[in-house]
This record gives sequence, structure tokens and C-alpha cells, in this order.
Amino acid sequence: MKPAIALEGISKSFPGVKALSDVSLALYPGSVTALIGENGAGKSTLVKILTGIYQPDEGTISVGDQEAHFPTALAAARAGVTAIHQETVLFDELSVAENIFLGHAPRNRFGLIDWKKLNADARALLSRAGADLDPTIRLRDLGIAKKHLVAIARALSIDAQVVIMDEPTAALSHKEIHELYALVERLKADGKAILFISHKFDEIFRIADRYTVFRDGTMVDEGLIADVSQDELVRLMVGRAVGSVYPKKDVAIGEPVLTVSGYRHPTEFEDINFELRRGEILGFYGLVGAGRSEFMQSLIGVTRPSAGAVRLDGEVLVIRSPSEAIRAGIVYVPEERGRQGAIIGLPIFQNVTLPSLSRTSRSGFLKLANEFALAREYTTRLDLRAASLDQDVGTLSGGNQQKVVIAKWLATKPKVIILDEPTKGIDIGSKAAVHAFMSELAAQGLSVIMVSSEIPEIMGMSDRVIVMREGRIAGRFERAELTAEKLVRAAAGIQEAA
Amino acid sequence: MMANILRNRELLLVGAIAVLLALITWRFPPFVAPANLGRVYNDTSILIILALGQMAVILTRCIDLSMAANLALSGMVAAMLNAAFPGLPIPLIILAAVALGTLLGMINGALVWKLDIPPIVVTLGTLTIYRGLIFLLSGGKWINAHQMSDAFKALPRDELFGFPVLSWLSLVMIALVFLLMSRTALGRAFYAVGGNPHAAVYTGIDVGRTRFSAYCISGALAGLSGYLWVSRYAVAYVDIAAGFELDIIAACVIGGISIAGGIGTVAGAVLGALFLGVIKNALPVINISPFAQLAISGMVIIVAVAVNARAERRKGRVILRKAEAV
Amino acid sequence: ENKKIALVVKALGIGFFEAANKGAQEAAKELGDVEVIYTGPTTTTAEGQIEVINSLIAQKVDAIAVSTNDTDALVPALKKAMDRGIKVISWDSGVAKDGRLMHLNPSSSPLIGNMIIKLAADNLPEGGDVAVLSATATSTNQNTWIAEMKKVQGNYKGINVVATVYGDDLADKSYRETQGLIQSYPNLKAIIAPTSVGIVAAAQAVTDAGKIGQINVTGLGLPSEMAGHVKSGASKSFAIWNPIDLGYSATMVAYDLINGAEAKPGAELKMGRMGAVKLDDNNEGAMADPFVYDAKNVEEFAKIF
Amino acid sequence: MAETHLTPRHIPDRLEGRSARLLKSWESLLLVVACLIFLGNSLASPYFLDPWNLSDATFNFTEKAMIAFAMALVIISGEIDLSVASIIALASTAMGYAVQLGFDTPALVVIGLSVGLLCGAINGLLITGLGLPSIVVTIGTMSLFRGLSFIILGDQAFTGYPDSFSWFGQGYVWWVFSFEFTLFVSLAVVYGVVLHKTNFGRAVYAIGNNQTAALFSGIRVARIKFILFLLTGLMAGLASICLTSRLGSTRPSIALGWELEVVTMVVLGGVNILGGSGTIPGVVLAALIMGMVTFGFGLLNVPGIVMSIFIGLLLISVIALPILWRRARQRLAH
Ligand SMILES: Nc1ncnc2c1ncn2[C@@H]1O[C@H](COP(=O)(O)OP(=O)(O)OP(=O)(O)O)[C@@H](O)[C@H]1O
Ligand SMILES: Nc1ncnc2c1ncn2[C@@H]1O[C@H](COP(=O)(O)OP(=O)(O)OP(=O)(O)O)[C@@H](O)[C@H]1O
Ligand SMILES: [Mg+2]
Ligand SMILES: [Mg+2]
Repeated sequence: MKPAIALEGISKSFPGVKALSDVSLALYPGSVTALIGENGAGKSTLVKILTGIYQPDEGTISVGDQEAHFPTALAAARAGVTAIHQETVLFDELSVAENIFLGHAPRNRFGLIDWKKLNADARALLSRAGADLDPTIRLRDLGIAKKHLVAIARALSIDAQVVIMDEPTAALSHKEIHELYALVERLKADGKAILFISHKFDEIFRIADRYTVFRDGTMVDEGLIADVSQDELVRLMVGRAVGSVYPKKDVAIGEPVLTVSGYRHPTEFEDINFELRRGEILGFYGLVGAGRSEFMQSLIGVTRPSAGAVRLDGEVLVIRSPSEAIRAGIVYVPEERGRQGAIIGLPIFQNVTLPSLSRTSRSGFLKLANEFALAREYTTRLDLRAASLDQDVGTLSGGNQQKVVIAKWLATKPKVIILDEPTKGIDIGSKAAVHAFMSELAAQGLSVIMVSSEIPEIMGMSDRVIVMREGRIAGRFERAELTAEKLVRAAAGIQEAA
Repeated sequence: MMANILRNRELLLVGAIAVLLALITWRFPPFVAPANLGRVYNDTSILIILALGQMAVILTRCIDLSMAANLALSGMVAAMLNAAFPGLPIPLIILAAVALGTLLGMINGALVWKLDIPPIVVTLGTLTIYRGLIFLLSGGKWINAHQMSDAFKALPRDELFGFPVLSWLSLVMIALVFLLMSRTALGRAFYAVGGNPHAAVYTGIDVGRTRFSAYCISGALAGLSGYLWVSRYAVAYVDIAAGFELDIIAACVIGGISIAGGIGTVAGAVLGALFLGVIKNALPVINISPFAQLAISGMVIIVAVAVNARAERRKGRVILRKAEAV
Repeated sequence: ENKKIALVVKALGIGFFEAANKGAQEAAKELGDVEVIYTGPTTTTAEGQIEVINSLIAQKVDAIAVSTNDTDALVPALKKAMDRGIKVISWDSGVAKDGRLMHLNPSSSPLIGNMIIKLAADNLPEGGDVAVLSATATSTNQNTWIAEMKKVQGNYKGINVVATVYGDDLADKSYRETQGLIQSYPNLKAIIAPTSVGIVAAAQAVTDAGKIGQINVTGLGLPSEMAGHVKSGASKSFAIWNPIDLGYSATMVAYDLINGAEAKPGAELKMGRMGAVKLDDNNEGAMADPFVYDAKNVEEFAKIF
Repeated sequence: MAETHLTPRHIPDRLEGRSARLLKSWESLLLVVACLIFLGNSLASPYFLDPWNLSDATFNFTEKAMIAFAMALVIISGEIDLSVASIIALASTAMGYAVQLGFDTPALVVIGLSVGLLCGAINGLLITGLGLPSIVVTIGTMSLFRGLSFIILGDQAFTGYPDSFSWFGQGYVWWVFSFEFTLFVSLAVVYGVVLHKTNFGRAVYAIGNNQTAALFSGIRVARIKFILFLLTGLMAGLASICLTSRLGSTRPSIALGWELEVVTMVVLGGVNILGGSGTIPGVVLAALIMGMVTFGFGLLNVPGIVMSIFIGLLLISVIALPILWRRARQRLAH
């Protein structure tokens, strides 16, 4: 079969990093190719080269029989390549319809934008992507999952032969994920060539026909999914066997450390009551947008609740700002790494020590040696990959940035740590490392709240689980009684089958 | 789209202007005579044209501090052309001013686009350079009314259907910019680039080129205003419109154009400029000490941003169903 | 060795001062051993003039003749200049007494104050409302003249000064202020603008408002800039002293001081072809009456300055 | 990247030594520019290399530089304060008013500084309290503060400052070193230490790079920004004392247009106008450069506006050159 698009000998360097070296890849019509690799393996870089956002240093792209050059995203779209990118790249202030058609809006005979046709076309595309949305509302009024559907509709709006999806399910909830799978099937049936990037092995085995594995910017293997096992893929990807991804230790659970009672907020959540005990990992499950992050952020003083009380070690605590939370020993590892977590313009060591400056400094004056020591201690434990501790965090891959962010809050030596989607978008090796560390912390007597939308992670790591739905607690489960079905039902508000 | 055009911010401004007019009328009734309102509009025309250009730039998350200097330089060149060749047809002179203005805008745009220098730095630099060029070009000398031809001075004053050409010109510019913003790919690209420059790249929009175009537009409008200013006030010298860049930005801000880019409408820019224009014209006639003018415009700007920020404040996503119903 | 005399003006590029420079150059040529440095800030600020004066001190000029933007602010800098042996005089717009050896008034302030209101009154036999359009609120000479004008206002029956506004010596601001005046005072009969920038802008605004014949613009202006407006009738007459003579005299006086003349009350300082100036108790001296220009003579003088 | 993943890797602290980093820095570029200008000035005018003349020349920049230090911190934190020149005017007006009421020098100093602080507090409250964009707020307060001066003073001037007051703008600490210059040097040291050697300075950088992440990291963003605006207000008050003392009088138009010169100085000093990076030594060098350019051109009687063309070109080219240089190197590398 002739490939729809083929890459030959592609290399791409960034200052200090060779992101891709001599990579070749072919995508075939009517077939789904899964691209897997650790964080920073170069997957998204390849996507960006395919869509004209980056230019390769070396190598050729050919579409059909012809060599192609994609100097801009528009050129790639014209050549029939479309992508759903890892980050949602949309415009909050523009309408849904315009987000879908920006850059290729239908025109009337004077060459002016034809708003009527644009809205009608958008409506059609949205329903194809499985979203019944009013195309004229502004994007910012949508939830994150809906936004992602708009991104999918946008990708569909380009009549492409090649469709690329870079971790498309990371921000979607259960229901939408299944609709996405159906969409992939339909595209496949239409004879499109599909490149599917994911860290979730279950979905790879479910929808992919072929696989390609990247490691450190090179291609290490490719073949048919049918010929390979999950363990084999993991070994190819990481270069070694990964033991357990969920290395949960059995810990003797102690007395209550954190007690939350009657927490409420006028618009976001209400009636939140629970206890967190020493050595416990308390999972918070829910669909994306259930209000977990909002609640956690009010716990550390980013937003103010309208009522409720918090006790830490039995003492009533009033927290008005994150700095007070950190001093009290409650830390929050935020979900949005780019916006709330990493300070990408500062070096690694300064990121790590930022919340702990009072410990590394003397009477307000910086002590660099202490900072480097602290940063080294925690980054090494999380197996960070970097050229130096003085490197800007922005130059690290997503997964490595996440490690810096986690290291930063662990370095404050908290009593309670809240991790919001701690392994979102990070590869299986790093995930195992984060989980192992989490488990070790619990064993040392730290109390952990882990917010996650991934059922395997919740089930693998939690001692207890609280499920939230639309701002309220919708269920509580002990580890022993956990099943995936119970979690999904509670989160979606479906009554127990009688 | 229609809903976007008249979001409540613009209505709010219309209301504010109405209240302002009512207050002025109470102190000085003749102010709201149609003829006088026409005169106020005419007097604000140049500010409106400039605010339209600044709006294009601000939408793309840039800023043009050099507009007033550009105006002065283009105006000076127009005046010098006229003084040196009194026979030169006026349309040609206008064309020259617009072309020069565009060129100066292109320089700003190119520096922002090709060298990635932050817009505020670029235009801070070119602001002094353009002013300096006027000095070098004119030797610091003034071009006075008697050195300008009558046709040169007459154009903005000539009346068409009872309104001066200057007013008509600004109306035409408003219409053109409105079409550009709402119905062309470039106009929408301004919003996209300012709203989320990163995403714009993924959409195939060339962020640099779009910003460059915005600067061309602001430059062209500044060039046009250069001629209008010089011919209307019948004088050209180094310092004309000095400090006017801040008025232009203030008009945009009052009109609800977000300094962070991506948000704003043509109606907002026009109303913002009119609001300032009414205040400027009214203070002298209602006998408020000329010394109080500055403080009053300062207060107005502060109140306007505070009000806009309130209107802008996200409602916050509502997760609780119950709350949503309220 | 040439003597260096610096002629510091309010701002470069203003026609009046360019003309004064002509006079200074004429004096330099006449004297032979004098080099005139014509300089000033590009905007009318005191800080700008101080920077200029500091660099003149560094160049060790022999004399500084300044027309100031601010009576008081320049005093410390000029004192420093005098401490370093530089002869400092002010002309046109004066520096406070401590900051200069003498001040050369283009004409005496009472004469000017009287002249500007007389110009307005002469064309208003029945009296009426008049308004003043001044330069910046901080400029010394305009403020003095207006004060003097107000003193003699009573001598002109029926003339009613209704307002004083400031155009900051900016053409556009002056234009707008004039528009405001026309609006607020429907019975306005004359506008007095004792500033060369303001008078032109006011005449233009009156022309644009279609009020030629109803409102007469008068005050102090340059013939070359006012010729058109006199012709159109927007201005019936205006006055000015000769800036060339002023620049010439300032240079001559500075030269006299360099050569050892002393500036003290009662002293007479030499001014070449202009004769001599006698200093009063404030060490100030005045040149001559302002000269009136109207339709009969303006064309002739427009060719000169 | 080629290393195996089996053992935890050792990550070095830094890749480059101190001298290599210093050599590549913006400050070294500025130092070269400063030396060139110094050399050029010495060659162009025989009057330049005279200690007293150089001392006089420092007055061209010391007052602006005081504000520039605080402004640098504000800009690094991602904000801007365009109202500084108007704060000077208002503080000066308040001092002038106090003189009329018979207050003496110590009281005047207190008044000048307090008005500066008060104005800074107003800016800070509007910006951190109401969350308004600083560029717009300070464009507003810029008109407001100076407008208040105009209302108080109108066409009048305040004079009659006590003799002892003149020391701040005209006095000398030792030999040719004026009080202002000495103050400039001390403030440079203080601000340098605060920005580069303290937790506070680190927090300023963090805020400028990512305000939200800084907040989540336990930095009291609003408080620090408020302090920064207080500081610019205070520095403007200090500059107002020096300038008023130097002029010996107050008019509402005092220090007109200085805000842009101060911002130019800060940006020329290598502070990223978008926030997040910049150093105090850079600002010091920029102040010296601007002072020398003004003075050097002044000695040649070049009109001020030509100097500003030069400063404008310098501003753009000093920022453009490293970018062009980096590009050229990359092109060569390939
Ligand atoms: N703009 C950039 N500047 C510098 N380095 C970059 C840039 N983009 C990517 N890199 C580097 O290139 C390498 C590959 O990054 P890429 O984003 O392609 O990884 P990925 O495989 O998509 O990882 P993930 O699974 O975390 O999304 C990483 O080392 C990353 O740090
Ligand atoms: N409309 C939206 N626009 C932008 N971001 C959104 C939107 N809705 C949600 N998000 C982001 O997606 C994330 C998840 O939403 P939210 O915090 O409200 O609920 P949650 O239950 O905590 O979600 P999760 O299950 O992912 O933790 C948040 O970080 C939020 O900022
Ligand atoms: Mg990726
Ligand atoms: Mg969340």
C-alpha cells in the first residue's frame, strides 16, 4: 500500500536538545498508527513538523509521490494534513464557529466573510464531532471538555487525508472518549490516515492498527499492534521493564490530620465534609469539571469559600492565601502545569526552591549553595532529566516539567500534600516514579490527596476514594470495595442498578 | 455578531456620554444644539481616526506609542511639500502623507515582526526618532498658515451636505475599519493574534505578519491624520500633537479595548474617542478652570478602566446546578 | 581668541527667536571677535534649558543671554554660571533677579500691557467683551503683560475682559481654547493674544468659525505669520517689537559686560546701533515701544521677519 | 540524552562558569557601548574630561536614575508605572505649599517623601486591589496627579525654599561628588542587593515570569506588587526633593515627559519590558550612557532632539543587535 504521507530522515534540534534525529515514518490510508514514547521523546515535535509549525533541520516530507514543504500551518492544511494538538489551541474571545473556521472561513462574492454560511457549516461539523453546541456562543463560556470537542470539529473542518491526534483523550471524560473512538473508526472507514499519540495503553490496543515507538528522539521500533504485547511496548519505550506502575505500599493509617467540614462556595461546590488521616492516600475522582480543583484551591486560599472549617491536627485553621497554607503544612500541586505550576523563565533550581526560600536563605538573603543542594535532593529522587540545574524549566519536556513542579512542593516538607492530576500527560516511566514517591511519602506518615480523572490511577493508588459530581460529594469508597463501575456510576450520577 | 457589536460595554458608554451631555446642558444649554454637537464631532474626528488605528494595533496585543510622532512627521512633510510646490494637487499631497505614514508604520511593524522586539520598546524608540526627524527635516522651523496654499487649508473645512469634509472622512474611515474588522480574514486575524498568539500560529495565521499589517494600518491612519491636523490647524512644527499618543490610548481604553489584546470593537473605539472629545470641548464652555482639565481626564480614565474591568470580570464557571438557575 | 556668547532661547524653531538670532549674528559680525552660540531646548521646558546651560558652563563660554521658560527654576544653574565667571543676562522673558546681571526688556511691560488692550479698544468704539489667550500658564512675560493690562483696564470704558485661557504656545491647543471662547461668550468682540503662536491660532479659529468681522484678533505677533490674517480681516492690527533688534541688543549688552562694564542700577550699557540702555533699580532695562502693524504696513515687514 | 536510564543521572549545577556567563551578558555589551561613548566624547570635545564638568553632567541623569531603579523592579514584576513624573510634580507642589506655610527643610523632606508614598499607594491599590492593568491605571494617575498640581498652582509658582533645602540638589558631599550622585551610587547598591541577593528580589522575578504560579508557590503577589508601587512612589518623591532643590522653585510642568525617559533608561538597561528579567547593573550602565550622550552632544551644542534620535536608535539597536547576532550565529552553525 502506498503511504498517504511519508517522512524521511527528519531531524530537529532546539538549543541544547536534539528533539528528533533521523526519524522516518509512514502513515497509510485507512489505518491508525499509534505513536508512543516517553515524555520528551519528540512526539509533539514531530506533530508540529507535520503541521508546519516547526521546520525540520533535515529530512523530507512527501505527500503522495511529491515532496512537500510546510512553511506554515496553512500550507500543511492545504496539503491535507490536520491535527488535534496536545494543548488546546483555541481563542476564548471568539465564537465557537469562528474557532472552527478561523483562517479558512467561507466568503461571499465580495470576498467578505459569510457569517451565515459559517455558522451553518460549523453546526454541521459540531454534530459530526458529537457535540451539540450553539456555534455562535463565545468559546470562553464552554467547559474544557467541550472546548476539546471544538478543537476536534476544527480538525474536521479541513478536508484532510491525514489526521493527527496528540493525546486527544487527556482532557475528555468517559462519555466523550467513547464518542472519540467512534469518530476515529469513521475516519478510518473514510480512508483517512491517522496518527494517534497516547500514553494510555488500553486505548492504543483498542483502536490502533500499527505502532511506532520513539525514544530520545529516534525511532526504535515499528510494526503491527497485533504482533506486540503491552510489556514489549513498555520495554521498547523506556528501554527497560517497568515494574509496577501502581506501587502502592500498605501503610498503617493513623489519626485524622486534616478535617474539612461544611465547606461551600456560592457557585462552585457545597457540603464538602471529610477527614484525611496520617499515611493515607485519599483519591478524589470525578469527571473533568466536577469542581475538584476549585475545591482544592479554596482549601489553600486561592479562592475564598463562603462557609466551612478546616482543622489541621485538631487545630482550627484559617487559610487566606497559599503562603499561609504552605506555612501550615498544606501544599497543592496544581493541575495546570504551564499556568499555575512551572515558572518556565526561571531555572530549575529557582523553581524548586521558590516556596522554600525561607529555609534556604538567611534573614532574607539568598544562599545559592543551599538552593542547589535542596533542588538536587528532590530532583534526583524524582529522576529528573536535565542538562543542568541552571537550565530554564521552559526548555524541559512536559513530563520533566511536571517532575520539577512536584519536587518544588515536596521540598517544602508538608504534612498534607494535594496532587491535582499529578501524572496528567506524563509517560509511564515517570508515572511509576511519581507513584512510587507518593507511596513512599505516605509510608513516612505524610497524608496525600490525589485528584485524578484516571480510573486505573485512582484504583491503583488510593486508600479511600471520594467521588465528586457537580460540586458535591457523590460517593465515598474504601479501597476494598472499589470497582471501576461504581466510580463511573457515582461520577456520572447514574443510579445503582437495582 | 450583532450581539457582539453592542455588548453592554458600548451601551454603557453611550449612557455615560448621554449623562455627560445632560450635565453639560444643565450648565450651558447651547452645547447640545445640533450644530454644536456637529462641531464637537468634527473636532474629535482626528482622534477617532487615530483611535481606529491604535485599536487595530492593540487588538494584536501590541501598542503604538509613535502614532502622534508619525502624524507630526507626515503632517510636516505634507506641509513642506505644499509650501515648496504650491501647485501640487491636494490629493497627491494626501497620498504622500498616507504613504509616508504607512512607511513609518511598516518600520514599526517590521521591527516587531522580524526582530521580535517588544512593541512598546519599538514604538518608544521610533517615537523619539520620528520626532527628531521632523526637526532634522525642517531645521526646527515652523510652517505657518501663510506658507500653505488655500486649497491645502480648505479641504478639511469644505462642507458636503452641511458637514465638513473632515467629519465625512472620519465616518468613511469608521465604515472601512468596521468592514475590515468584521468581514475580512485580516480583521479576524487581529482578534485571533491578540486573543491567543500561540494558538494563532497553530491556526496558520502568521502572527508577525498580522501585527505588521496592524502597524501599517495605524501608520496609514496616522499619515492621513497628519495632513488633516496640519491643514486644520494651519501650522506644522516639531511638537504638533505632542503627547497625543496618550489621548489615543486613553480613547481606546475608555472604549473598552483590552490592553491585553483580542477584545474590543470599532464602536467602542469611536465612543471612547467621542467621550474624550465631549469632555475636552465641554470643559472650557462650562467654565471649569482650564487647570482642572488634566485632573478630570485622569479621573475619567481611571473610572473607565475600573468600570470596564467590572464588566469584563468573568462570571466564573458555575459548577453547582442550583447556582446556575439563579 | 574669540569671545563666546550663547543666545539661549525658549525653544528652537520659533520664528521670533530665529529672527533674534539674525540680530545676534549681525552684532557678532559687527564686533568681529565674537562667536554666537544659538541654542535652546526643543520643547519649552525649564529642565531642558538647564541642561543646555550646564553644557555651556562646561564649554566655558564668556556670556549667556537667555530668554527663560521659567523665572525661578533657572536661577541656581545661572548662579553657578556666574560663579564660574560667566556674564549672564536675560532678555525677552526674564530670570529672577538673583540669576542674572541684568534683564533686557523688549519694551517696558506697562507699555505692552497698555498697548495690547488699546489695540482691542481702538476697534471697539462702543466697548464689548474681550478675552485673553495667553501662552503657558508659567511664562513670565505674558503673565506680566496681562497683569499690567489689567491695571489699566479701567481707562478703557466699556471694555470688559471676560476670560483668560492658556494655549500653552501650542497651535492646536490655542485653536481649541479659542473655539471654547467663541462658544462660551457669544458676545465676544475681540481676542487678545500676547503670544506669536496664540495669535495665529486664534485668527485661524475665528476664520473657521466664520466670525471674521465680528471678532477681532489682536495682540503680539510676527508680521510674516500674520500677514494673511490681516488681509482676510481676522486681525485688524497687532503689535510687536523688532526681534532682530532685540537679539542684536542682547548680544551687544553681553559683550559690553564681558569687556568689564558693570550692571548696576543707573548704569548705561552699550547696544551698538541701538544706542544704550539704562538700568532701573531692578537692573532691568527696556528697549522701545512696540510697533503696530496693520493692513497698511504688514506686507512690507512680512518680508523681514 | 544518550546516557542510559538505569541509574539516576548526576545533573550539574551549572554548565558555564561565572566568567563565561558574565561575558555573554547584556551588561558587558552595555559596558562596551558606554566605553565607546566615553572615548568618543573625550575625543570630540576638549571640555569633556574635566572632573567638574563631569560632575555637572551627572545631574542629567541622577534624578531619573533613582526612579529607574524602582521602575526596573516594577517592570521586572510585569507591571509599569507611567505616573512617576506626575508624582514628582505633585510632591514638589506639596513641598512648595508647605514652604508658604512656613515649614522648614526636615518637614519638607518628610512631606515630599510622604506624597510620593501616598501616590504610590494609590497606584498600588488600584492595581493590586482592583486588579486593573497598570499601564492604563498609571496613564490615568499620570493625568490626575499632575492635574492636581495644576489645580493647586494654576499659573503660579512656589518659590522661597529655605537655603538649607538647596543642599539636596546643589550640595556636594566631597570634592566633585554631589549629594545627588552619592545618593545615586548608594541607591544602586541597595537596589542591586535587594533585587539580586534577597528573597524579595527572587519573588519579583518569579512574579514577572508567572504571576499565577508565583501565587500558588506561596508568594504574596499582591503585597509585593503593592510594595513595588510604593517604592516607585517613594523614589519619585526623593527625585522630587532633589529636582525641586536644584530648581529652587515649583511649577506644575516640572519634570514633564520624564516617565518615558525613565522607562527608556530601564529598557536600555536590559530589563525585559514584558517582565521577568533584567538587572540593576544594566540600569546603572544605561543611566551613565544616557547621561554621557546628553552631555557629550550638549558640549557640541547639538539640539536635544537630535540626542533623542540617538537614544531612540540606541534603544532599538542595542536590543536588535543581540537578536541579529544570535541569528547570524545560528545560520553559520548550520
Ligand atoms: N520550543 C522548544 N524549545 C526548546 N526545546 C524544545 C521545544 N519544544 C520541544 N523541545 C524539546 O524537545 C524534546 C521533545 O519534546 P516533545 O514535546 O516533542 O516531546 P513529547 O514526546 O511530545 O513529550 P510529551 O509526552 O511530554 O508530550 C524535549 O526534550 C523538549 O524539551
Ligand atoms: N471553560 C473552561 N475554560 C478553560 N479552562 C477550563 C474550563 N473549564 C475547566 N477548565 C480547566 O480545566 C480544569 C478542570 O476544571 P475544574 O477545575 O473546574 O474541575 P475539576 O473537577 O477540578 O476538574 P478535574 O476533574 O480535571 O480536576 C481546571 O483546571 C480548569 O481551569
Ligand atoms: Mg507531547
Ligand atoms: Mg481539575
